Amino acid sequence: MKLRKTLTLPSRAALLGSAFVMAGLPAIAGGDLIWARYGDIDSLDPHRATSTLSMQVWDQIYDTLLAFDEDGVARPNLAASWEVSEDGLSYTFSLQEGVLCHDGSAFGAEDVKFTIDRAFGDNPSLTRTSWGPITGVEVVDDLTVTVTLESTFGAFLPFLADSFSSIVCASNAEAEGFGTRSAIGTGPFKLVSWVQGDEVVLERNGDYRNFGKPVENAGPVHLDRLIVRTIPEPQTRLAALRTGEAHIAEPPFDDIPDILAGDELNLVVAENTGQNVFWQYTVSRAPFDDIRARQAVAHATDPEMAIEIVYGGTNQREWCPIAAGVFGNDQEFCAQYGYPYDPDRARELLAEMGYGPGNPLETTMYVWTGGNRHILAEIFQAQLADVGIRASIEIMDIGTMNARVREDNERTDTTAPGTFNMMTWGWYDPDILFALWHGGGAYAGYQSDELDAMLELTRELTDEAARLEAVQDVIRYLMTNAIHVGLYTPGWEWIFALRPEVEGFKVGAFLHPMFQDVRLTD
Amino acid sequence: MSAPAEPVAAAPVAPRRAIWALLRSPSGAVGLAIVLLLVVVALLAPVIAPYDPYRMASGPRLAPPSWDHWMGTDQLGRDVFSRIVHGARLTLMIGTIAVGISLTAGLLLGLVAGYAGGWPERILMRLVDVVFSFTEIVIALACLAILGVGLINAMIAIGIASIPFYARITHSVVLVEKNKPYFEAAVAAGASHLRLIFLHLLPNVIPTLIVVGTLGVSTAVLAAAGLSFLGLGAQPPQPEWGFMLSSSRDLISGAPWMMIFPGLAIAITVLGFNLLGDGVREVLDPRQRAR
Amino acid sequence: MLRFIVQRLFAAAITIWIATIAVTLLIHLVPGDPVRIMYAGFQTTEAEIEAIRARLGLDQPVWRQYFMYLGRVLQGDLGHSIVGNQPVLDTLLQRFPATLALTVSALVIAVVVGGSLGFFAAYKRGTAWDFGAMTLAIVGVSMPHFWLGLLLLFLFSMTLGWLPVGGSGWRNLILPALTLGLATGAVIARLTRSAMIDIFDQDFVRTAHAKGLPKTLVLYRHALRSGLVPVVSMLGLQFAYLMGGAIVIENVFAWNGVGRLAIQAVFARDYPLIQGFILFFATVVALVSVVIDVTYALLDPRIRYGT
Amino acid sequence: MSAPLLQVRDLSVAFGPVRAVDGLSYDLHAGETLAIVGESGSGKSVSSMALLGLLPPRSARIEGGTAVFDGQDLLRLSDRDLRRVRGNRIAMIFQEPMTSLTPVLRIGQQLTEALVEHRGLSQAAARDKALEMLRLVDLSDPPRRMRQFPHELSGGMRQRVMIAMAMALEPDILIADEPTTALDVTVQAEILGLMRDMQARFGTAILLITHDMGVVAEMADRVVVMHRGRKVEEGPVRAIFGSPRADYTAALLAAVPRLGARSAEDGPRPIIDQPALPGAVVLHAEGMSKVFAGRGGIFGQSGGTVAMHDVGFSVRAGETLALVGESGSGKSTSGRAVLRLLEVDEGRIELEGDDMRALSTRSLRKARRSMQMVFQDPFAALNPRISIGRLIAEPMLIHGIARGSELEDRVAALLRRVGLEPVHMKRFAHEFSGGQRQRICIARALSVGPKLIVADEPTSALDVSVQAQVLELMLELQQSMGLAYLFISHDMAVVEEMAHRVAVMRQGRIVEMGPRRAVLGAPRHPYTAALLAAVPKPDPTAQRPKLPRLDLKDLPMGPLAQTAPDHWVAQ
Repeated sequence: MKLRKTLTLPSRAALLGSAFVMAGLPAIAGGDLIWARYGDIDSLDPHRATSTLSMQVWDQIYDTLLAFDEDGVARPNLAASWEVSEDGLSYTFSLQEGVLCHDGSAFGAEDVKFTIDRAFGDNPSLTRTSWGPITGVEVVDDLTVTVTLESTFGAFLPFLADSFSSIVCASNAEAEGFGTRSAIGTGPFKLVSWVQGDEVVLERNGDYRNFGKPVENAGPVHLDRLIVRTIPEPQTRLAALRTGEAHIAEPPFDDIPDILAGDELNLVVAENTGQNVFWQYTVSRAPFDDIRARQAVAHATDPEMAIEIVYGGTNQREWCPIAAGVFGNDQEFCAQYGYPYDPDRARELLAEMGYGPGNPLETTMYVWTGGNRHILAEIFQAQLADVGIRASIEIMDIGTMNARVREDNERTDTTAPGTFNMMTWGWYDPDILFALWHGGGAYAGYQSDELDAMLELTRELTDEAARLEAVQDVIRYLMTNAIHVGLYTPGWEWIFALRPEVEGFKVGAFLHPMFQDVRLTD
Repeated sequence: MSAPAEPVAAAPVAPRRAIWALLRSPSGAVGLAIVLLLVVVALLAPVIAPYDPYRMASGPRLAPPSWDHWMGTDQLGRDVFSRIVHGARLTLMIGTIAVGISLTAGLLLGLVAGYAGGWPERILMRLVDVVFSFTEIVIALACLAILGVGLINAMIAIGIASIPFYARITHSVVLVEKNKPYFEAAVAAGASHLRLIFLHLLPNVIPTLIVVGTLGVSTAVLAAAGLSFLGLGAQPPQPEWGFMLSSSRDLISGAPWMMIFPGLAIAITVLGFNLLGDGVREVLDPRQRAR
Repeated sequence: MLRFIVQRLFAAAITIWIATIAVTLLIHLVPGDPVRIMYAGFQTTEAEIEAIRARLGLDQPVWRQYFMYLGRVLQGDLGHSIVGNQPVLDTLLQRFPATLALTVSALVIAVVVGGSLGFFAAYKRGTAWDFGAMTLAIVGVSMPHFWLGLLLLFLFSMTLGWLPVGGSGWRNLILPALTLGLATGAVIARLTRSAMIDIFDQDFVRTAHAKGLPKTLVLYRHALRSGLVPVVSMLGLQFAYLMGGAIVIENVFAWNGVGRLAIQAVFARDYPLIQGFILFFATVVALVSVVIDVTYALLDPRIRYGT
Repeated sequence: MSAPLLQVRDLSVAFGPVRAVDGLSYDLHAGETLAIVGESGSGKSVSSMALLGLLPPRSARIEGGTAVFDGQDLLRLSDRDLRRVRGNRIAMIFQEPMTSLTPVLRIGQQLTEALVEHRGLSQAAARDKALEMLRLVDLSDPPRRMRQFPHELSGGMRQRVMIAMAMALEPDILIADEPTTALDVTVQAEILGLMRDMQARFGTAILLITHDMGVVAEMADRVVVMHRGRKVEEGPVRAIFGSPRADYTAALLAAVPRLGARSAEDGPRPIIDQPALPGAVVLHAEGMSKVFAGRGGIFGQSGGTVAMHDVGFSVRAGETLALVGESGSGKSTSGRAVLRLLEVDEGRIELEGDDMRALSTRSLRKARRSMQMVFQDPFAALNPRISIGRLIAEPMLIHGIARGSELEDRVAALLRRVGLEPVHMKRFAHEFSGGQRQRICIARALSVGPKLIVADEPTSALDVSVQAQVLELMLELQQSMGLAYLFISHDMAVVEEMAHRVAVMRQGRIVEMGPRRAVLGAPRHPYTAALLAAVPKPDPTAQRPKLPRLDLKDLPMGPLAQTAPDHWVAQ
């Protein structure tokens, strides 16, 4: 479509950026770049939050053992190389030499051990399960560390490329106020200050070296400082962008057409974000304990139309339970089990269940606040009404939503109709499905031994082909049973508007913004 | 919030005379007109509204005010005018429910405390004062933190939140009335507690509460709009004015009409009740009229 | 006088004390299991939830929980927030200066604008001036201040581009302070007017006139001085309302004070933060009203030299 | 006689459509005291306010006339010029000393500012002058007074300050608007005396506005009598009192109770042929004490004021016991205590033999049938939102005396009994005049056929002419129904007219109690004597005896002792 063409896609942006560098066009090194976002980070501690907002800042402060390349494949990074034991139960990483933590201490095996031990400590990481069945970390020498697993774990290496596995330098143990006032890593930027709700100020890490990130610049960043500022109001962000109070910001969706219509701002729209927005239901009680009700909702709603209205073609329909760019995602494969917009089919299903114009199906739709999702919800609400599903909307914070969905599934003491929700997850690997559905999963939702077995398989298999098959089995199961119905991707914070003087900004796979190549021209 | 701490209305005013007096006072007349208009609009909403307030694509999306859409359309092409017209119902509901709750509870509290006197009064009113000093909005927030968001919850929250206000006013009036000889005369006549409270105190408290209640509606409407604006009140697709305002924020520059009209609606409604309240006070309180 | 101050402080203490009870009850009024609502999220196991429950002492009987809470509060520990698990008091203190700056500057605007408008109207009582001023005031009272905020934003930032659209720093303070100040100013104008009219009707003003003093002298020395007493006495309450209004206004202008924090907390059902906020708010309001009561006592000899 | 200092001609003032003053004319000569008398609403105050342009702006309008003072018409003067006259050449003092001084300014400043303004004195000079004036109005320790705030002074002291303030500039005219109405009789005497001294010292002409014939007789050289905004009569004081020409004046004077008029009689004037004579004891009270807690609240009690200390008395059927005393003497407290409208700390109260304090709330309510109360302010005493028919019926309903049509008839009868029309039943209190309201209150009290009526200053809110009628009604009722009255009043003359026996109270104690004739005729207690001496006589010929200087410190305030049959005096 027209829109796509005019977009500066990440890869091309990179080329563009580098082209300038090579041509040596006037580009002053240094300067402060202000990045305006709708919300603040929750914590500087990669074990204490799961929000994209937080992760994107961790990326700048910390580094990871592995790193995703442009296609989202995990490559060596802080870990120059590694060996896997025959049984696939122990990984031995040899680390890069001469890397320094922000406090000047040398980065090494101790830091890796510190990080992993911490993740499994008495106040464990929120994403502990995703680390895998780790049983021990062993420092072989300064630059060699061995991690042993209880069982083989296919998603182990990808995880080590994700922000959740950010390496936290051991020196943080002494540092006071880790996570709020201090954060020592090996990333391209050092923490200067964090004023909660207002801004995070980062400064150039002169000792930084890049090994695996898909950027041109292997050394320290060109910028002097990176200021990540919170500006909740889209209009305010846009105005800030236009007046130069900010260099990069997520624009209001309704203004995207204008921006594309050749005004000075540039757009970067991330792809392969791993973000998945999907229908999910309270399967523990009526009406959604009946697959027909779940299918009816899926058939009654038209994501294509909705996202076109709300996001103007900056994202696309996603058929799969795991988003584009993630291992195992295959639109053709998923589509055959999917639920295309078909209100008549929906009405049939409802009729079979005994619902009709006379007695509509009453339920409630939970939606995560922000990102114009409430408009999306209103569209779906209207479409559902057409087929005789009366859904009231409750908009809430994502944390609350997670809790409420789980609560609804666990509650047995009520006769109130079950709810359904427009759930949102961004992940780098199909392992998310294990977190979401194994033994009921994060939401104590749908549970069956058959599914559990399939999910366990996706974890244990390490051979790509075999794993792909297992993953597709899970996908088929989830979709035919209408447990996890994909809607669209990406879903949030994937559009970046740039001032013209910003060059070399790129967003890697799974929504990792990278500033290594960024320069401010005048 | 300004309200008469001292009781209004020295002498009773016959209903018919009251209406006339009200219509003669400029604020009263205008206020009454606005409030009546609001009521009419609310009652006849389906008749007045040219479109279904919920139907999408009643027109093009984000169309500026035009002959077809007097107040333009929103992101989903819904007719803003129709939504505002239907919003009047919600607004009226908010006003009555919230004030209903706080007025009844506050009245009883104030009456009992004021009449009982002694330590029950002291403790009760001290408590009320304390809660009062938290201010409505914070109490409302606390309530919503418990009840969860939603328009009905917001109404309840606001109702609860302003109980102390009404309790204090009732109490202050009761104190004044209680020390008037007529009350003592009734005691001397051997009147029972109930008789004293409901025949002698209550009628003399009512006028003040009519005034405060009218003004209270405006406060309630404002508060509810505020909560909805913050996203704690009305939920989509309810055409609640405060909520419409909040969803207009992203479009201030692109579609200002989405911000201007709901705001106007709230302002005019609140103004109406404020004026009416002032008017009623003038009518009921000769001292005020002298000014 | 000293006795007066002691009394007010005592009253403030009671207020705060009751607030502590209120916030402890708050968490128990929540339907469902607060711990689950707050902590049961991604990948939390039953064991962890029970651990949290124990850590928060939520497995104890209510009265013990209260005293545990009170004990912690007295040591200045308001617990840790759920989102990002940070010390609540630190967070509040970090955000408070912004709110204070906003409310104080708004109060100044409100008193200057509202006070003079009200005084002027009272002085011109019954004239077109009075009518005009009061019309202005009642319109001001009736405007939703968040709407006023949006209008100002639209005018000064979007259209004229004179002022920044949000963030920190004094230039960003102008609009929110103006919004809040004008809204409150309208209320103060009405209060001041009626207070001053009461004063003008007093015998002693007549006496002053009968002495043949120049109008201005009567106005400022006799009337205004006495009028200040009731006006100042209202400020305590007005400040509380300003603090309340700030909650909304901060969200309109993305002004980074405790108000925005509070709303985020309510959305995230971050109960420790909500509890902390209410307690903090009550404390600030209580203390401020003590200060204001004392000032107005200083203005009023009947209290200053009262027995 | 020299040319008049102030010449008022055809002065007319209107409030909206109402003419408050209608074509008033009079002269005021140097050094004389001209009294303008009239009942409420006669326009006496308005007329004088008009002179100095102190009428409430906008609401009042001067419709015509002139007021020539020293060659210029005050009514036509510009604000600036009028200001030069105000306070400077013509000073004014008001009725309410409590509210007439600015509460937030020190006495000193309020005294000096006019001096600085008009005389252009230096602060120091003004201060000296102020001190001198305070000495003249003999306030103790002037320097301290200068530093004090109004609320630290008593009413009498404040009025002295007002006078000092007014006289400081040695004005030609002093307008005194009801200068002593708000004060106790003894203080009033002092203030009147002070005004005379001042006049003598500075030769000031005084324009005295008052409703009190006693004050007029004592102070005035000439009198202007006003009624409904018009001057009905003018003349030298003796002429007015001696041979009033206008009927209104005559009626007014006739209505004024004169202390000593009945000094020869034992009881009140008989209204009916066979008045009921005092019978059995209805009320007996002894050792009543009450301490009012100071401002309390959560913060516990603090201090406290003694309202009653060991007060005891008894009243017989058909008898009136008068409790007299100045404000704060505890007379009202005693009255309300008797009715158990407030709980006494200790003491015994018996109504027809049974102990009132022992009664439960329920049986107390029943007992209230036999004791009723009549209040000082009849308007406030009637619930504004209940028709007077229902108000009068209420006690009977409560005590189940009558219902339905019978109730209706009784109410009608009661109304007639007190001289009102049954058709008034449907009306509300605000539709009646002060006198009528008091009649309604009395009817209400009578409705349950009480034995005892406590009347707390029943007429002090009424004009003298009305007062006379109400008093007569009360006498008539007592004599025909054998009611026992506990009559609370500050007005000695009224007491003399009503009472059989008198109890004089001071600071919560009874200092003297005995037969009215004995107590008023030959007081045994110095305080009683002082009270009586202080009462102004409505008779210009009478020479006021020199006020006995009371030494308040060693007044005998001890327990009562019988000094003559049934005559008790504090030791």
